[in-house]
Amino acid sequence: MNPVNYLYLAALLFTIGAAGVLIRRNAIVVFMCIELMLNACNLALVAFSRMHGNLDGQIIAFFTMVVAAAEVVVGLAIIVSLFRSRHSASVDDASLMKL
Amino acid sequence: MSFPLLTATAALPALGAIATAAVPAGRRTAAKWLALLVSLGTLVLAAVIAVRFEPGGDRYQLTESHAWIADFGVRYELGVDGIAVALIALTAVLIPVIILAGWHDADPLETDSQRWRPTQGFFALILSVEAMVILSFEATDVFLFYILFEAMLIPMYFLIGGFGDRAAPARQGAAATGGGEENAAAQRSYAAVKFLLYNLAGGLIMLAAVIGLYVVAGNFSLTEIAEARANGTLEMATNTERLLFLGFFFAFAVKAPLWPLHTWLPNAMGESTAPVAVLITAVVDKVGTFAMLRFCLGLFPEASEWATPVILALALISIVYGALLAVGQRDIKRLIAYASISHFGFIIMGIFAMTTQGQAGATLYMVNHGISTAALMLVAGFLISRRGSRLIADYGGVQKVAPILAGTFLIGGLATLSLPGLAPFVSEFLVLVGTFARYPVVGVIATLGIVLAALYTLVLYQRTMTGPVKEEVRTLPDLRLRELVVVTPLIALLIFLGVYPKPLTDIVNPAVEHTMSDVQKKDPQPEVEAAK
Amino acid sequence: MSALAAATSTGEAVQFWVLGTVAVVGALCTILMKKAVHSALCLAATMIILAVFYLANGAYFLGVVQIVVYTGAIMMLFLFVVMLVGVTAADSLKETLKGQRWLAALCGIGFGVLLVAGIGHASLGPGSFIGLGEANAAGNVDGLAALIFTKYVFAFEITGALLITAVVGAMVLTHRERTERARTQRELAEQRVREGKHLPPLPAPGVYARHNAVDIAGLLPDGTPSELTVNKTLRARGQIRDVSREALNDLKALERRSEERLGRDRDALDRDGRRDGQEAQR
Amino acid sequence: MDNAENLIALLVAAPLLGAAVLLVGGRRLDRTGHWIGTALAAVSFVVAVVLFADMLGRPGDDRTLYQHLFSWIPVGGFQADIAFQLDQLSMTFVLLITGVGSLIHLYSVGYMEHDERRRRFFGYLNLFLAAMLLLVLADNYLLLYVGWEGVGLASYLLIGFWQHKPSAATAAKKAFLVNRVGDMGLSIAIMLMFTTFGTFAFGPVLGATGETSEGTLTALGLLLLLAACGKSAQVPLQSWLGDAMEGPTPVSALIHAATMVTAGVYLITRSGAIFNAAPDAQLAVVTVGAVTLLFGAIVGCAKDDIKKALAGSTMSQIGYMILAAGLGPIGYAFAIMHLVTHGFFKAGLFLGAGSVMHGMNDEVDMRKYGGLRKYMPITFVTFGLGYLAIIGFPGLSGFFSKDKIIEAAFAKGGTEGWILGGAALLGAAITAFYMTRVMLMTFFGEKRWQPDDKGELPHPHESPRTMTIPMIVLAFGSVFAGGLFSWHESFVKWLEPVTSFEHGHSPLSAATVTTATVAVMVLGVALAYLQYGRRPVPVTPPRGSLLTRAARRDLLQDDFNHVVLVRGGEHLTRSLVYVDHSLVDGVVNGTAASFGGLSGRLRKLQNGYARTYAVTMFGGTAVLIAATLLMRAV
Repeated sequence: MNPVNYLYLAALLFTIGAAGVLIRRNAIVVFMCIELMLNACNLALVAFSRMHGNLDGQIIAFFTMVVAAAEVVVGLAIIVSLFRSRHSASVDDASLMKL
Repeated sequence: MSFPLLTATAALPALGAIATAAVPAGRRTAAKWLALLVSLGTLVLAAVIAVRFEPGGDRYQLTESHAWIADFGVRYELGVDGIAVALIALTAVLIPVIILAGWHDADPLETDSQRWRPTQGFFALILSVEAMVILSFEATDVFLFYILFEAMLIPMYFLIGGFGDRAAPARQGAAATGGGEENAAAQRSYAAVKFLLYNLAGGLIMLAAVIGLYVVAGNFSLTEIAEARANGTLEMATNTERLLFLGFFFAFAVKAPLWPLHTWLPNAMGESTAPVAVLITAVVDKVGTFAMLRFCLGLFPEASEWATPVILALALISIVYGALLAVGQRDIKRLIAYASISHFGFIIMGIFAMTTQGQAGATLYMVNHGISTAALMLVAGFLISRRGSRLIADYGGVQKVAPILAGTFLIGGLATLSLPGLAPFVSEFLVLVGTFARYPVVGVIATLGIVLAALYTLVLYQRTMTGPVKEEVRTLPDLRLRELVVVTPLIALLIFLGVYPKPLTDIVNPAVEHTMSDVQKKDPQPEVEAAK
Repeated sequence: MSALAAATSTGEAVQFWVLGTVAVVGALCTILMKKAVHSALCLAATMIILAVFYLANGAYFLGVVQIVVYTGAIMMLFLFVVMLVGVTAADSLKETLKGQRWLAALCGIGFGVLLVAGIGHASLGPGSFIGLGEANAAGNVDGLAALIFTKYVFAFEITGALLITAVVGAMVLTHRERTERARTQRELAEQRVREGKHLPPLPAPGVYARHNAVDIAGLLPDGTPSELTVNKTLRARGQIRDVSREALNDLKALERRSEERLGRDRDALDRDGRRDGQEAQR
Repeated sequence: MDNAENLIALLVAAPLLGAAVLLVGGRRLDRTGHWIGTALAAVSFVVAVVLFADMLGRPGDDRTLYQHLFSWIPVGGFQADIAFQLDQLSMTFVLLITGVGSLIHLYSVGYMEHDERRRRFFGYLNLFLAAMLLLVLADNYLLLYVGWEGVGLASYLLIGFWQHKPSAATAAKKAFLVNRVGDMGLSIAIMLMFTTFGTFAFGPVLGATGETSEGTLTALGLLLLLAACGKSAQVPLQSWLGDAMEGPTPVSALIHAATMVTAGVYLITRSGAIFNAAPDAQLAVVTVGAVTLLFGAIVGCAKDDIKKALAGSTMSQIGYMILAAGLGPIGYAFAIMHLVTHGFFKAGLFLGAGSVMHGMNDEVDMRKYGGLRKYMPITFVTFGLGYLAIIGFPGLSGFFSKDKIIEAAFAKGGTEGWILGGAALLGAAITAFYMTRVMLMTFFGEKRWQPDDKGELPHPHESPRTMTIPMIVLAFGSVFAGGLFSWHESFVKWLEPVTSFEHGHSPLSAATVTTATVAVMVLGVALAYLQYGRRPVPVTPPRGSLLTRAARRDLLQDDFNHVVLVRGGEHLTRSLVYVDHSLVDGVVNGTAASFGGLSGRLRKLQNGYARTYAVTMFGGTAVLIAATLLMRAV
């Protein structure tokens, strides 16, 4: 098997995650989709790491995880406080950016 | 290193502006006096420039040069020729007059909140405009000039939009709907935005041309580029030169303003207070015509010659069209604005006639038009502030109740129609002679302008000042001492420069000869001598 | 392990195809499940599979971290939030934005195709894989550590700062500041006495044989519901169920059914019963 | 006197000083202002007499004085100087202007006695004197132009002196505007001189006419004629003069009869060298002169307003002068001679008319006069002498000067000569008719006085001495000037060094012409007597013939102006205002509005839903990737 298939898999997962972000309204699910996209990236990085024979790709994937953790913490906090004030976790309800 | 006189002349009003803005809210009178003193100090410095300037000396004198943005060859380069000296003197004379004329224009209304400090702002803005205008007359670096040319718009925008004519809402129907004040505010902000958009559009096109010039020439120094062009080390492709010329000219034509880019001027002048209107037309707009003479002709002589027929045609249209529209106006200030458009047509015509008389005349015209329009506009402003209306139809018989006001108004009007003996005649005739010498037909058609000028001026005077005294104007007071102090120096200058313009021509002539040699033109020979 | 090289073994191929399929299905379920809890579980499954793939690719440390951090911590955090927001809340999958789904599909497919095309275009043959044999020679964790504490030490320090910031941020976001001192029990009691409005404890909500719920108001002796018996919050949200009429109607219906069954005084009852029935229907 | 030329500037300076003092001085000069003004006018006259005496003391070809004050506008080849030239022609004018001017100052002291703005009036009069003297003393065309416009300004101020009357303000504006049209001609002429000769000083320009093409000279001549038409109220720019009678009567006498309106004659005579070399231009000049002399005369016949009748007469008499000036060297001297005699008798007539109005509560309608000779004897006598002078009664001033012009017109030769001479003769007859009409309606017949606005009947009385003395002096001039000038052709010889002179060769003998002139004069008087002396004059004007009605309206020339120029101009400006607002501004505002509309549409894309933005971002990323791939593929 060609290890490139990992990359194809990563691309597929990433696309699915992106589509999820676009079609789901529940902020939590949207957030999960973002995590999925990050994971897909990580998979690609790991595969690249193997491809190039050095560990820098894994380091970057590692950092991505750290950042993802931080992001999840803050993001979920935001969702919680949003839910408190609006009693809803729908991203469509927060359409205050419109003029 | 001698004393940086040019920098000081611009820096004094700039510092004055900051100081005036910093005066506490309660000390309005102190702010006014501070502004007046600063402007008088600037006048003294301008006089020193005029004295130290040697007409027979180098082309650019009192030069200063410092590195500024070294990576792009931008330098802080100053220097004055005779034309710049004349215009700096004009600016320095007019600003104290404007400040004194606008003494009460920015007093806070009772409805204004205590924290809002309109008075300080008004005078600080005027001083900042003075600083930028003077520096733009001095700048010999294209980039420096461009920055000033654009930066001027900011204070002007606030002066037009923020300090409009409080006497405005006597328009028809405004009183009935009770929306007079809001209506006036809306028109004012329309005027300010229009002013800004027109000039910004011009400025952006100029920016492109400035960058283009840098790409072609490699630096921004007017003197270096002109020299390189003259001795052939800097060749420009014909089309490049023409495009660059158009970029510069467009910006200046908006500022000047030339038909059909003129429509911002009547709005801006109509909606702003009379002193600000004078500031627009007598001071700031002069930067446009000055820049045509210095940059368009100096940097792109061949393109200038290429564009001359079109520009002359536009100038001619401006002259006749502005005058005809002035005749049709019902609003005193708009009438004066259209008259100014007509006069700017003369100035541009003189510049592009490419004769000594035309260009010297155009330079004198800039100075004289500044003084005469200031006189007419400021007296009109005094009149309007008394009655609270800008409509000509609201006046009549003022001569009877306020003879001094009417007399000064008439003198301003006569100057506007270029009566011999007053300064504008000298310049207008020079422009006409200069144009006629090269383009007889253009000269003859432009002469129509003097008939139309008489028409709109006298119609204005007749409708406002003569005839039976209208009930509403019966109690108008005559000019007060402050207002007389404003008008008297202007009238004295009009008469002096009309009878003895030699001091001015002595300064301007060498500069004009330099410009003529830039464009490699010689005056046409008289027929009789040519025959010999 | 160190033999992990460019070429992949058949075992790995089998593993890839089986687990890869599961991962894709999990991902699809994540975005298609109605309930957030299901989505979270599906995602967790996908992540575990990814952890396996990391291991397969020689990223042993990452594989473990993936399980510990992602599936262990992050997904649990998700579940906690889902619980806070409400487990039962099922999303409607009906699209409300016009054209959104079409655009999303178009973009998604286009993007995917482009990515795949890009990867394919990059001409990465099996031979281009160098493999981690050399890099992992001293052990994967040692290799990573050597890099993290030398080349990437600065970035590593910054991630520390990032995490601290995130923690503080989460606290700030979810923490609710008291704007005034909380009143003590005593103060509240004294206030009640002072106002003299309702000294005894509030009555309990209605308690019936079939219902034992806080959202049903207790009935006063005349059969009308008492406002005092239900929680203020529920009242404000309008989530009170009014059962006062319901009970009477039920009683009436019961009576009628028993009458019918017993067949007594049909005519007279017909009138009444029909009238009552109509009322009940209303 | 050695340095007489230094006095020239004083001629101009004295009245200029007066104007400045009176206009700036303010109310504190109200009581003495008129005497200051009169005194300074008199100073000017005295200086003029001194210079005249000095000039007579020198030989004929060395009488020209030059004074160079300072360089005015030096720009390249364009060198304009403030410099004066006093020769015999200027001297004649200077004496006329200062002399008549001083008399009219004196007259105004009485006439304007009750006007609260009298100080200002004298300031304007002094300003006029200064400008007029500048006009005739200038040694170059540009300085002449300054004076030319200066008198226009003074005329504007004085016609509109009673500004509270809308008619006066309108008349003043009209006068200035029509004059400006003429001034356009003069300014273009100066430009043409500059491009042709490189200068516009009299000496070099007039000396170099031989070196330039006739086409240029014809153009110059026509432009100068246009200027002269404006200033001297000649057809087609004559319409302002009648309205100008709105000004106070001394103004009409000084400016609109004796001096300013004759500036056109001065200009043409001064530029004689140009016209001599341009026959086509000369033809235009004589045509204008002949047409105007008839036009003015016909208008004068129909007007009931005494001042407007006299204004028509002025127009007509200046027509004679222009005609004479257009005849070339055979006519210049006679043009100037008629100008001077006309200055005397027409000023006298106007002052007489002013005196009548003064006594008749400012009534100007002659139909409401009648029988005034008993009440105003001095006025009657002086007016009568002026009347006899203007109709050319043998022995009086007008006879000598007009007769010479008619003779010269015939001497033009050929068909032209006959036509011009005939027109001049006809004009003489009509002059006699309308002046007799004025005389009869005013001083003879029964009283037709009407109560004024306040219901009071006028009480005619003789005017105060300050008014009668000038009238008497002018009457002397009207009687004797002509004879004095014709004595041994003294006037012609005096002017000859400047204007050159040659005797015309008339197809008719001098005696024949004189006889004919007297005959038509008698005919005119007789006709007028038949119509106005024998029959009572109705107070309300009869309907009259078509020609009368047209003449009352200035032969419809004003109506033509109104319809074509005023209405047309109004429509033009109104449509231009519309164009400016809708088209020029509309294009800009339209662009702005379309941008506004576009952004309004685009704004709807910003619906606030984060997911929509996400789609956009995602799509954008896809496009970027596509572009990258494409670039790499290429």
